[in-house]
Amino acid sequence: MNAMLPVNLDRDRLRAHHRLMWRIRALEEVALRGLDEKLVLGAIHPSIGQEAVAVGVVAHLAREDLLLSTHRGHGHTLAKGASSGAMLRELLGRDGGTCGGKGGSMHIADFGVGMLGANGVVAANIVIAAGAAHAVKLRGENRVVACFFGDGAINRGPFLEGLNWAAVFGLPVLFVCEDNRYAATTRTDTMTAGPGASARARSLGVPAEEVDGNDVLAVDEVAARLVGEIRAGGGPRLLHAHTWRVTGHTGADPGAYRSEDETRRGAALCPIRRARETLAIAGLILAELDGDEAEARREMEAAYAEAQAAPFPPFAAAFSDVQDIGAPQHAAAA
Amino acid sequence: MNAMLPVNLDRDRLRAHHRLMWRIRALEEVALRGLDEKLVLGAIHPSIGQEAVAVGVVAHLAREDLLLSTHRGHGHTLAKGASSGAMLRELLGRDGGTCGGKGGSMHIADFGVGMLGANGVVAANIVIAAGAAHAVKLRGENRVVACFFGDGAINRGPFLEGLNWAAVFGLPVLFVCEDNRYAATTRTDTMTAGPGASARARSLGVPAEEVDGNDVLAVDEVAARLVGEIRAGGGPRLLHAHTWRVTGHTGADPGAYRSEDETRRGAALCPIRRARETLAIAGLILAELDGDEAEARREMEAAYAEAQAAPFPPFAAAFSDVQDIGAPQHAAAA
Amino acid sequence: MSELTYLEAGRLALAEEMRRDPLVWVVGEDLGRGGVFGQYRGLAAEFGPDRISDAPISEAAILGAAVGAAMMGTRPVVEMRFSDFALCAMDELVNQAAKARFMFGGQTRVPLVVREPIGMWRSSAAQHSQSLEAWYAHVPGLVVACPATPACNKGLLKAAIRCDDPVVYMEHKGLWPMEGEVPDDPDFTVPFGEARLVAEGGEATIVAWSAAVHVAADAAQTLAADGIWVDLIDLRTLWPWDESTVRRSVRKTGRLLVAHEAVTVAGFGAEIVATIAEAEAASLRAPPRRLGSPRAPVAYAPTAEAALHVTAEMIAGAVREMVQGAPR
Amino acid sequence: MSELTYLEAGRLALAEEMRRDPLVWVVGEDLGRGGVFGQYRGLAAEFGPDRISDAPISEAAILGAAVGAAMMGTRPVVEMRFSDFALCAMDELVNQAAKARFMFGGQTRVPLVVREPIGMWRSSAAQHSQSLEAWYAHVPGLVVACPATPACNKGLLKAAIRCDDPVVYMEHKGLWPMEGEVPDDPDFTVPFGEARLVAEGGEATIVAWSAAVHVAADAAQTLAADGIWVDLIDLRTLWPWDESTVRRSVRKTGRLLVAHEAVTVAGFGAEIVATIAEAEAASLRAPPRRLGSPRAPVAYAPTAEAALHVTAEMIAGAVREMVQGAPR
Ligand SMILES: Cc1ncc(C[n+]2csc(CCOP(=O)(O)OP(=O)(O)O)c2C)c(N)n1
Ligand SMILES: Cc1ncc(C[n+]2csc(CCOP(=O)(O)OP(=O)(O)O)c2C)c(N)n1
Ligand SMILES: [Mg+2]
Ligand SMILES: [Mg+2]
Repeated sequence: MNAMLPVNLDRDRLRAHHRLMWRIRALEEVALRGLDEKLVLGAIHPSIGQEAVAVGVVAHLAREDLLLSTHRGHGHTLAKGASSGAMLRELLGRDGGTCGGKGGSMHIADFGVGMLGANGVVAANIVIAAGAAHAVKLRGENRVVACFFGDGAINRGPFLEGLNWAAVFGLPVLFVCEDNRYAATTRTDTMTAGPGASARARSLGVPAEEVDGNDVLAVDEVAARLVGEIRAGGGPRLLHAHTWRVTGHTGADPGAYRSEDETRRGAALCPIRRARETLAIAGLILAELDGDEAEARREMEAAYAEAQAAPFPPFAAAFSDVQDIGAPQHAAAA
Repeated sequence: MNAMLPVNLDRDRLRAHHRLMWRIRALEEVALRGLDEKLVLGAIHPSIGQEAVAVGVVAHLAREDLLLSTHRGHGHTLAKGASSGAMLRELLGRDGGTCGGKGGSMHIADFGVGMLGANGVVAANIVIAAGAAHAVKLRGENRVVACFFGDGAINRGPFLEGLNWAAVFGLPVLFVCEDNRYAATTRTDTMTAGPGASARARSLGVPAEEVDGNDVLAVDEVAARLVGEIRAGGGPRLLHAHTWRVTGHTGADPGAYRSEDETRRGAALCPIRRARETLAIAGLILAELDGDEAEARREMEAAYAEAQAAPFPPFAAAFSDVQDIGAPQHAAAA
Repeated sequence: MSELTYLEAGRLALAEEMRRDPLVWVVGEDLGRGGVFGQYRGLAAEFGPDRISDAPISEAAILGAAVGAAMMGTRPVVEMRFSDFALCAMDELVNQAAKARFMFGGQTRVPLVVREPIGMWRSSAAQHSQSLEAWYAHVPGLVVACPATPACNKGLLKAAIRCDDPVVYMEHKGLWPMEGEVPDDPDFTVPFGEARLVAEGGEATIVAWSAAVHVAADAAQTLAADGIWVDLIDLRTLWPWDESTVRRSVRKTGRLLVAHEAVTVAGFGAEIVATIAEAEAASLRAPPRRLGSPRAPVAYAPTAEAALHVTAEMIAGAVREMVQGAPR
Repeated sequence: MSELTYLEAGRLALAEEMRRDPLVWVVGEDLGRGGVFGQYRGLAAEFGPDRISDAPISEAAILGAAVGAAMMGTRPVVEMRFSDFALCAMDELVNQAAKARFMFGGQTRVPLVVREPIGMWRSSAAQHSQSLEAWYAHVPGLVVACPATPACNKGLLKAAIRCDDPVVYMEHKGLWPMEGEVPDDPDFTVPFGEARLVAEGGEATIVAWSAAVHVAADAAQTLAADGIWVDLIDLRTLWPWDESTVRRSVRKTGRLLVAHEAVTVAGFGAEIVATIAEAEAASLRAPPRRLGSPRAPVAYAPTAEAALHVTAEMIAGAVREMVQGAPR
């Protein structure tokens, strides 16, 4: 660890990032326990180790800005302002979840805070994000759309189609490639040709930057610049953030396909630990920083307990929100 | 026209190109007449003006090499060695057509000469070509696959997926982007962001070159190099050929969306005229070169007449070649 | 009332809705020059290139972007050119557009219209001729419309644009030049799920939609000349479909024939026949029947293409057999 | 005979066919580590990474490349992970794989197998739960298989790999751990279009496939306890489907119930009921019936997911009503 402090360190800002990263991690650790306890029902994809990307980017989004995510979307969602209570209710499939229990982890969304949905189909959110930005432009609004996806997603066609679209129409989208070097069990460098996300983006007319995605201040800084350029009408940008997922691909995956060495080095990159060390050097007392963790854990434990107390959605929820005309008819509840 | 001769001009080779370009043009001019005469049935997409790309590239393919094409595939097909007679029968929807009259212009194919099909879906051939090359590699064969597509096709997802695939697996494919500046009625530069096909290819790990696609010798030369690299096991390459379609998008399209100026300048680029001028400077007598045209026209007129005499496929053809098990059952011919 | 073609009726519907609601916009390839069939001719001049927007050849992005734009409160109309090309955007249509409202628990709506011209037309061969309306009827969240006349093309397209859920809107390529009376009222819409009675008679019920309605109408005329009068029902929308009108007719006639251009196997005719067999078994005086395409791709050669057509003769013949109790 | 799970039976089938024919190869995401459900575990070690090939997350390229490789004489088996993701490759499957043989006039064949795991499974929600087998049955050129048991998963997968036409091969995710006796004979295959009689009885015919077969088998047991004996037919393949076995049974029982997990509307049950209504009207002693999912996306919450399930009680209840002539 370099004992030097970043010039112009904004201690309060980093402290806020530290808190938010802890909230994300605590939420996901509770969710993983929920999986063990068979209260979280479907697959979940934790972003433990990747929190800095969500936090550093979303720091530059206002509430009216928009965000689209992937299967690995808890961090983005919480950072955008969703309530941990509603999120955990959603993961437990309960009434009062962000999607009324109908979506679960993979479709978590909170339109009230501009979080337009996680997505179960890799790269599908890229073209949808372009479209959300298209509407922003058509309506003459001043909003930025952030679209997160993984390094595996850049091998799907919608990556090309969505970036080209955003560039052709000059749309306000920040594409964020969270490059954790793996797509499920596959090392992405074995299945990805060429120099990677940034080069692909540039070839599609989208200026791109790379960043150490485990350094929340670095992410914060470059995101500031890119979001600023987008807000100034510069069209889309791509941020290629190098990071590492500490857990397996899903909550059920031990991640045994990664070498011990790789796993050890990855864990050492922990963005929360890095933020903590910087804050300590900057003079914060560790007990206070421990307090951030403790507070986050308290919040999530309470949310988890409260979610368990919430009822499952009623039978009729299966048939609502499908469509107005031609909605499913069903016999009275069984 | 530059009166200088290319160094090391191979007169015989250029003469052969001249002949083949005339055969392509004559075939398509006859096909256009067939459209007027309501003998050619479906839409056709002439490649008039673009003949040099087909001829210069296919000159480097052996019979056992493979080729996949688009809706604008007559030139590639004839260059690969299909018979003009079978092609015109196909365009007229007759028995004895390359596809027995079942495919027509948009699905013209001659597997006997390694021409694996035109395709009615833009960019769909790109992934299929990658797969044909995948089979070549799996079987340890020594074949090159050439895959032609337009400048509009680089905005579809399969362009990214197919090039990445070919590069990841190190497959012997020459991707050829025939850039005629339009996709149907749309100027592609208005709908394509970034620096274009070559840059996109390079970002996907596919080395690329650009060429004046109306200069058959230039195409010939760069194709020689690229095909050589591919045959040497170098993996895929992309050739970005700048050209111009003289006709409308389809036989029925007057092309009125293009400016007069653009049309005039495009027509001046005629690759056949350029080859002819070079040959004349190199000492060939014009009457001989006129003979190439006349001979080509004679061939195609004869093929056209012969195609008209061929019967339509029988009623039962509608039900054959569907599938072995679960094939359609039909009442006896109506 | 004005005499318009099916194509012009669609264009007028779109123009009227665009005038009415500034949030309606259209996106697809070549629209600035009128679209591949001229359905958009002149609209770019009136509404400008942002609202009649060209698109790259990126079907997945066209539809996917429309999903995002619809979720953000605009009302995109998407042109797919040939319904066959919508297969390049099937994730966007079926996994995204159709499910977003539900899977996000009602937080959003996806008011988009996907125009997907269907049908066999002038030797267009296997990749430009399909009619996959049955697929969409099978997908929760989608509305499916298949107009058969100029008036319906105006009224249904307007209803589709006003609908808050995604609508798959399937015009038939063979009907573009068809002329007919079209109401001038800018608030004329055709409600989804209400069939149109094309002909009335007591001896059999023919159900059809899209171009097959006109083939069936020819058959009905032939039959009438023979003294066999039928109910001919133009379903107009497949989801929702007008089950009660069909059932009422079958209760009267006791005989049901469904005719469509799509492949018979697992076509939407199966849904109608199955529904009637379940619900109106007691009314049926003859086994119900379906006429559709054999399960074969569409060939280029006219002889082979024609082998897949459901003809007026086939329809009339089938009805005659049903009425006369002839063995099949 | 060996006792194997449905998953192991599929893996064994693949291994045997790969040993038998060096032109068989497999491609999909994560296969080198066994695939998402472990269906490929150990195969990379035996066959190497060229024949058990990883793939980028490029569904269109996976399927499209398989089309090209199949046309060039290899026999690719493609893994789509969840059938829902096949929607990202629908052009490649429906416009290319299914049509190439026909539209090129028989010059080529596309002997590929697409494995598309289907079905509701452990709160997988709207994008990981679909059963779209009816779509594929509607597409000329495709064969559609939906195995319900370990033995069928072995025999049908082997038949699929040996088939010279594209096969959509739909395993049910809920069946992976199911155990059963599986023939050891490496030439054991299950022919397409031959149904399996699961239970025999004279009072009604139940037709099902995939996981619904087991739900129906439970129902058949309940019914048997009440003295109601039914024919339970496991269709095994939907295209071709064994019409003659179903008709023979219906001629005997006079009653038909089709049960499937997919959405009822325009599901394949409609095809079966329609066919029987057309062809066996005289044999039917009660109106035929279908049980399937309401037309709604699949929810995450177990209460709402369960609301879409066809249960053994529903099947038994429907048969009882049919047998006792109760009003619906
Ligand atoms: C189209 C599609 N193909 C495959 C999958 C299965 N899948 C879910 S996540 C995943 C890996 C994604 O990798 P990456 O994009 O790098 O994101 P990460 O999981 O690393 O965050 C895969 C293959 C899917 N959901 N959608
Ligand atoms: C997926 C798909 N979208 C749209 C079309 C309609 N279409 C046929 S050719 C064409 C233009 C193609 O342009 P380009 O790739 O530049 O090839 P060119 O016609 O110029 O040779 C279009 C849009 C299609 N066939 N397939
Ligand atoms: Mg990753
Ligand atoms: Mg072009």
